[in-house]
Amino acid sequence: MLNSTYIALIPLLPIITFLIIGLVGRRYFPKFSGVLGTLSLLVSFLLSAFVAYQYFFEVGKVEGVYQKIIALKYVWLQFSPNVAIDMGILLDPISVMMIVIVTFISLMVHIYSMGYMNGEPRYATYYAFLSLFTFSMLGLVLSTNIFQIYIFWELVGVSSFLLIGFYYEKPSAVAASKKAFIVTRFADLGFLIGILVLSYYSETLDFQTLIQRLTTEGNYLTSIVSASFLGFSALTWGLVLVFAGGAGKSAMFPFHIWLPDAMEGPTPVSALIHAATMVVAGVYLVARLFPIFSNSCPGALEVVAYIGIFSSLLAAIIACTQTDIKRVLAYSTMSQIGFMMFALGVSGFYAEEGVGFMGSMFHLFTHSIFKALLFLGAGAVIHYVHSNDMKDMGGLRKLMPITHLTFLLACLAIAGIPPFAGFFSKEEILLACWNSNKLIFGAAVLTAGLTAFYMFRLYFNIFWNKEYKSHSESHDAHHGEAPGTMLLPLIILAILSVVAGFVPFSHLVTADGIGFETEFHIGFAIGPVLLAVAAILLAYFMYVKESLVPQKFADTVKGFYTAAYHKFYFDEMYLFITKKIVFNLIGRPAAWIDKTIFDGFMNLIASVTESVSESIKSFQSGKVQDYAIYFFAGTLGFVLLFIYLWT
Amino acid sequence: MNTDFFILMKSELSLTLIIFILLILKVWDGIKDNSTWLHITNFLLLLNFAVGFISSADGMLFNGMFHSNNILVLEKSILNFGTLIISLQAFDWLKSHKHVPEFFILLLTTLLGMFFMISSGNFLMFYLGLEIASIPLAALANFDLGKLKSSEAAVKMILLSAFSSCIMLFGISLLYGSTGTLSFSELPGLIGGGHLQILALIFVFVGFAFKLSSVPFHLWTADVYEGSPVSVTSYLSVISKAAIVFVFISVLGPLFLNFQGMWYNMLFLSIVLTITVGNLFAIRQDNIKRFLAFSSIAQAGYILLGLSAGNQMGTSSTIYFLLVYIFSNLGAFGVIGIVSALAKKENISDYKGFYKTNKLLSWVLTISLFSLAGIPPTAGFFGKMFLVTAGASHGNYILVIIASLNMIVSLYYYLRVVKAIFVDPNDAPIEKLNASFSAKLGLIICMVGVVLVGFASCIYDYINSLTI
Amino acid sequence: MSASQIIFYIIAAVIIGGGILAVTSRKIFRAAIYLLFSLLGIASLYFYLNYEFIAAVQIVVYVGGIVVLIIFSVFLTHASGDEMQKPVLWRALFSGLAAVFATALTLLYITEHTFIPTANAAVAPSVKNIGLQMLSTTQYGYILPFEVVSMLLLAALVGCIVIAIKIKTKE
Amino acid sequence: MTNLTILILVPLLTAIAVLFCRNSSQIRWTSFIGSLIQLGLASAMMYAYITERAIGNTAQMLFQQRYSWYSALNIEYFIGVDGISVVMIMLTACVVVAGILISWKVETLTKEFFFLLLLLSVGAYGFFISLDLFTMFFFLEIAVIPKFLLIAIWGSGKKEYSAMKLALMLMGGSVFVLIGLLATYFATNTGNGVHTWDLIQISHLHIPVQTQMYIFPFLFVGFGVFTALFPFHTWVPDGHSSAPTAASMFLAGISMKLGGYGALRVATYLMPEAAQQYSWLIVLLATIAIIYGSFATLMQKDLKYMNAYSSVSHCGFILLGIGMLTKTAIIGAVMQMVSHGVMTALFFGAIGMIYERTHTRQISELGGLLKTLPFIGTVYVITGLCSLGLPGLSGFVAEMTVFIGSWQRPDAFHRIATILAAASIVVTAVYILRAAGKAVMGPIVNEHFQHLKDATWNEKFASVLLIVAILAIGIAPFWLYNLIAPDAQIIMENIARVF
Amino acid sequence: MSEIGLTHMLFISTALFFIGVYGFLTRKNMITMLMAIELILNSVNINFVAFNKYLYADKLDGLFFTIFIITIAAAEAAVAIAIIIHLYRSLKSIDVDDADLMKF
Repeated sequence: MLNSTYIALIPLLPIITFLIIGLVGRRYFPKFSGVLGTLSLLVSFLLSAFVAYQYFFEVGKVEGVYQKIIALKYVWLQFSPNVAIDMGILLDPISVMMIVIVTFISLMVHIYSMGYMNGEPRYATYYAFLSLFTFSMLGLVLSTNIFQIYIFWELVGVSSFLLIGFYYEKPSAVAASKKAFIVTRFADLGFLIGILVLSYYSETLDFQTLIQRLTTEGNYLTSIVSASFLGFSALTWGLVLVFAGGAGKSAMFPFHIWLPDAMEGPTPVSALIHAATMVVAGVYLVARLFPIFSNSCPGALEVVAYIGIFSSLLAAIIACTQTDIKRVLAYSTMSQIGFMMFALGVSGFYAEEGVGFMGSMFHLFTHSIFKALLFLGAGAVIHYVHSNDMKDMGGLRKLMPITHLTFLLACLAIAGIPPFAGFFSKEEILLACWNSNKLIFGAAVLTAGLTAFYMFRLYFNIFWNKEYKSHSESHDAHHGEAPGTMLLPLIILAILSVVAGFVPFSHLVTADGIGFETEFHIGFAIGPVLLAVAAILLAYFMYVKESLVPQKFADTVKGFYTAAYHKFYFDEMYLFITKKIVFNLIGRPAAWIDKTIFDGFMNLIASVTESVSESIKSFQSGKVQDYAIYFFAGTLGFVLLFIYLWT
Repeated sequence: MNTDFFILMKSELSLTLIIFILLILKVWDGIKDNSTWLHITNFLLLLNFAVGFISSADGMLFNGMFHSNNILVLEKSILNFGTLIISLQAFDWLKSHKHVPEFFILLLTTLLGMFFMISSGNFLMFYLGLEIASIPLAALANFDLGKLKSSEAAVKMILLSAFSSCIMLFGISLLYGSTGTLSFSELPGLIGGGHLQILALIFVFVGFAFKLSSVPFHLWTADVYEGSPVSVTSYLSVISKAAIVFVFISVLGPLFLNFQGMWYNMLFLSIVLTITVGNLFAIRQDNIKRFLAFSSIAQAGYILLGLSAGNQMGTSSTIYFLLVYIFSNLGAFGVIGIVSALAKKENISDYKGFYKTNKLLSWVLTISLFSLAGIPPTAGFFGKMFLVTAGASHGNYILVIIASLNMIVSLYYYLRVVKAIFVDPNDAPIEKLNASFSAKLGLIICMVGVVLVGFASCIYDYINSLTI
Repeated sequence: MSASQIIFYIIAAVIIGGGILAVTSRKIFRAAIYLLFSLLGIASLYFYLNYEFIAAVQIVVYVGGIVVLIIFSVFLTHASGDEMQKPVLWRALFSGLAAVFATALTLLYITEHTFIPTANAAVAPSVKNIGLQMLSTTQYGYILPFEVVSMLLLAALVGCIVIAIKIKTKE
Repeated sequence: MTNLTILILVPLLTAIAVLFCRNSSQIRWTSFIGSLIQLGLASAMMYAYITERAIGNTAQMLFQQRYSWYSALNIEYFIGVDGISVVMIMLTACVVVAGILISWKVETLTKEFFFLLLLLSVGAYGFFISLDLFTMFFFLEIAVIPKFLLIAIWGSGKKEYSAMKLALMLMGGSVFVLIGLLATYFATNTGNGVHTWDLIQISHLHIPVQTQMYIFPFLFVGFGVFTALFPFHTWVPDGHSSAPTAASMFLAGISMKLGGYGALRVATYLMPEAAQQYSWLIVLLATIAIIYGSFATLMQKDLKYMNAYSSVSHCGFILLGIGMLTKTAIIGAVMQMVSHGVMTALFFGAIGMIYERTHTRQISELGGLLKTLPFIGTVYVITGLCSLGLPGLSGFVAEMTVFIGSWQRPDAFHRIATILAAASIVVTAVYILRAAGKAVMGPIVNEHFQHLKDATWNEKFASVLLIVAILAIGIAPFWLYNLIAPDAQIIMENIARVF
Repeated sequence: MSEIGLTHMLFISTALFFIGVYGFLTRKNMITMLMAIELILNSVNINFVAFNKYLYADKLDGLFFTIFIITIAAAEAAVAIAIIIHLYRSLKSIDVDDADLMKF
């Protein structure tokens, strides 16, 4: 049986590390922090791997079905006998998969950062934040309770905020971190309300109970389905709102605007958070609630699917036009997460119908590996070139051979070239789309082609194209390779990018917990692969040498190109909404009203009192006879008043 | 004549004795030094205050013209006590004055008048007491002989008080005409409530309202307070006012209460006007005596609020409040008196930066003002609370609301003074003042009272046990 | 109309006429004289009511004391021949109207009211009765107010002296 | 520690002791030690309370003491605590210690400053333990004037105006409370027409609904003014921003909670039917305050103003929780009181520390403080995060409890109110991050900032104390929750009687 | 004299009373104001005497009241005149409207 103690250690080790580094490490052993963080994460990773092994191959499966195992559960806040926020650990295929991914990628990033962040004054703080993030992410994926996931959701968000804003002296980094936090916060509002809606009708916050109550016929399901608001059932609302939270974290349209900016953070952070782990939280969330989506509310699932495919395509198009390599990768991430999303959206629940779900999870798995690799590779490049812009690069293949090779492997993986990891997962997704929605399938194939194109555009621009000209004398013109701590993760990840596709995923992670056999249709696979190859070739012709072709191409579709280059003006739209509408039309008037009307009212009372006081001062004229007259008039007034009027 | 006579009239007799002692000493002309005079007087007043603790009894003398009981003795003791404090505080001012014994003869005569007024059994005694309590006061108001303001105050006071007592007298005469008696014990039964009697009643009430400075009969107050010497002002605002209220409680209450509804309405109107107008005027004063005059007008409104309850709680609360009021107002006037006598400054703006030079005096003034504003933990809070509670016991919440809302305004102007003392910058604040021991003693007594009387519920309980 | 009525109306006319002139005459000395007439009229009214003692007091105190005092003070403060300033118009208007109105109102109430005379036998307001009662401590005795008012007179005396001394020392 | 009177006496005696101190060092240390004793006593009291509860003492109020005071008016000195009071007392004790530590450098009129601070805490303790309405009012009013003096004398900016406004508006509030209390008193009848001020007794008496309907608005508005009930909140921005640091901390941390506590303990508990009837209005006003406060905060340029306006918004949650009239929401309201108390005290503390060093509070003039003042910057960020409701810190727990409680009211009106209130957390995030991003992070904008000294030991002590409190609530809210829940249950039962 | 009723007397007193009031309110000279006061007091005296005579002749209450009023009036007048003269010495005017140093 699983031992809860060491399962609990998986998330606890990072938080303990965070506390140690944060409270004492920063001051007393800053240099050692990296090692400490890495070691603790190594242990965490080994434990995860061990748990995964135990779960998948020893204890997880009962009668052919992977069970949801609650390894730990503490009541955190008991609102009523039914409703409670628990803190616990839930093991099921997806959470186990996730802890492995999170700890592994995090470990890689920790190792990598020892080289990348070397010499950084806030080196220890960096590791503290990384640990905090890892803890939050692990807490998120292990949640037993929808509120627990929300709590860690927010913690992940704040870790992301801290890491994006790590270079806090750069205004752009601060702005990006703010943007990331606020946009996701806005989405989280939906999540929160969604939780409230779901929990109100199901009278629970516990995942298992929630899913059980909202998927089986009964009072709970009836009440939530029958309650309607603006024409949609409360269930739809609840799920869509929860999905909104997921969309925020996963940078789905329309909440995607924060992700490209988030690249202001240190590159390893981008690899960890904004490529491999945190951004897939949305996918994870939908997967977590997948039974409800799938069984009780297909409408909400459709929303997921369309949002996913739209975001995916949108991101792919924008990615083709960007020149900042990290931004390209960011859009690529968004696009790939879109894949995962719509894969879920088109998926069924049981057995083979659930191939979309499986494909999504599979893609999540493979994507995290090769996208981390891409980011780390990009990091190595940036580390050397000291620029993010691909225009400053070119011809680096000779200077950084290992980086070059790993990057190439990752590009092939993401482009879906067999036999690299991406090919297999993408294949399952396309299959699922083909089976359920041809429209999405078409868009997905197109996106896949675009993916191959822009990835290789990136690749050629970095490593081929013009010769690299160093801007700085200190650069060793012949040896640009990063230190060993950075290369090691690259190599490990590259190897995994090659082999990860062969994991028999459909036997391990499925929607209903029952494994199934996927068939491999060579005929079905050939189309997308050929498209990808064609896209790569196109990219090769356009970018392998410095040429005017791309410029000409861009000019022919100028309007569209410009729009895409400017990310379809989403930032501007948001800026318009926040600055002009929220700030100018709500905030400013609110502040004005407060100062003028409410405060003014209080001041008015005071000044009215004052002026009344001023206006009646003439009664006190200082003349005795006036006093006597008032006296006498008062007397008469009293007489008349009390004899005739007020008796 | 028997021992009863001495017991029942003990306060009056001791006071008369003191007056004569002072008169004889003056005529003997052996005491040249003002300080000696003051010490002698203070000692005599202390003895006089002690007389209040001699056993007392319920009873009537002179065929009902004079009556006395425990509550009346208590009231007189309160007045004696206040007078003692005023006398202590007057030290710095009187030290250089030419007419110290005369001052006390006049002052004590008015006190005697108040005593007779409080103990009066019929309108004649009441009227006599009232006049004795006001005519010498006008002379006292003129006691800053070199100051024009002082004379003006005296003129305003004597003319208006004569006018008001005339109107009151006319009312009394009509009451006499319609009932045939002047005795307070017989009158209530004979009052039926015809128009003539209402007219008479209003005339009498107006006389009261004048003395109590209730709006619109208050106009003399500010001018007289401002012009009179500080000691006289404090005497006017505290002792004179308290005496009038005591008269009302002990003597006239039953008479007016016969008019039930109308009487309440009259009070209602007076309370609303008095508190509001008093506050409105107080807001914009700069002379601190004038400021306190208006504040005391507003306080009079609260006193009326207590009286309006028309029950035991109202009576007890009013007496209690007056006790507290004596402490707090005399605390304030004590400081003002010291400043006026030593620094010759009487404006609020002069008090700017006062805290820098005179820490203790500032605190005394501040605490007194807080007590007047009804801020805990000072006794003023309890006093005012009980008054408002009593007012509410009648069930008329409109009145309570108006009275309570006015507390905000009153807080404003008290805080204005506090602000001047503590906050406002001033290049030339009042210099460090060296008050006499006796003035300080007076302030200490006031402070002890202000701080402790609120917590000592036994005082209220004692008052409550005496009232009916 | 009987003789006593005629006498009464004459007295009334003197009182009220004297009063009106006393408060309206622009010459202060004349005003004092009109006041004197009015006060004498009141004294005669007391005589008319057979209250000789009070009438005598009225003449002694008012005519012999107060009016003389007033006239002296007029001399002290005023050139007797000067005309006084006209009253302020709005005050005069208001006071006049208010006084007339109030008089009417009061008279209305007086006539409205039914006075019930006592059925007991009358006591003669003779000097002897008055004297006895004034110094008696028993029923209807007025010794207490008599003594008390002496304190007032004493105080008034002291007060006047204090204020007067000032005048002396100043000059 | 079951003699609650000590809670009043300790600060009082400390205050008196301060008067006899000779130099400012003595004054500081006396106050500090006094406040530590307070904290110790409060903790001991909480421990004793929990122990008593654990051994099954189910009395509504523990450690009761009852002495007749003004017997003629049925006024008693009647004190006792339940879970809600206990947590409020703990809050007060923490804030007092922190406030005194933060004021370590007050050099002008040191004696008076600490005296007034301590006097303020006397009022707060007394208010929280009083079970007699009169005594309660007495302590409520005690707390008003020290605030005026603290702001007017030691404040900054347009301090005189602010101090006066604060004093008058709070006085207005207490006047309303006074009227309400009087009416309550006279509405009670314990037999033979005898009235009572005894809160517990009144809760068992049935005041006629019609009467309640008149009384409740007075009580609620009165207490509401203290806790920034819209539209009576306008003293908050000016008052807080002009006050010296410790006074801001006390004001926001303790004084505003008096109102919330009163609105719950007196208005709602004693007038259940009226609370029921007026619930919609309270919810409406609270929601407006939350939304409107947060938007107004968005526009502020001064750190203190920002925090003051955000207090309006955050205190809205207290009133929202009370107005929702569900057990969870009420618990949430109390938790919000504690949470906001600690958090905002720390916030003002941090701002004070920043101001003391940079001499500006304008967000636009600040920048990069994290570089030179890492400790203070971090504190600011932590409180900011608490303010915007980060899990693991107290704000989150409290707000979520309010939301969950509010969501239990199923009709559209309450739903919309809850959603709007919840929407404010986004706006909160915006303004907090804007301020933090500009002032604490970003490049150093002023050369002079390079040479600033980071927090001294006293400031660190204060900050750590409050941060520990924030974390203790944020990470382990159940202890707080369990303390409050039974008493919220009692309040709810009184309300449920009506349904 | 029996034909002359109480009302006649009261008419005189009331008229005199308000004449006095009028005088007090309009006369600008302090001494004449004092004279008006005397008129008012006398009207009250008439009242007392008349009531005593016509209604309550069994006692002498009204009469005694009158005596005391006269006494007090004398004292009052004396003090008032002393004060007025004192004021005159420094103000050099006896116009009551000139004594308005303190106002508002």
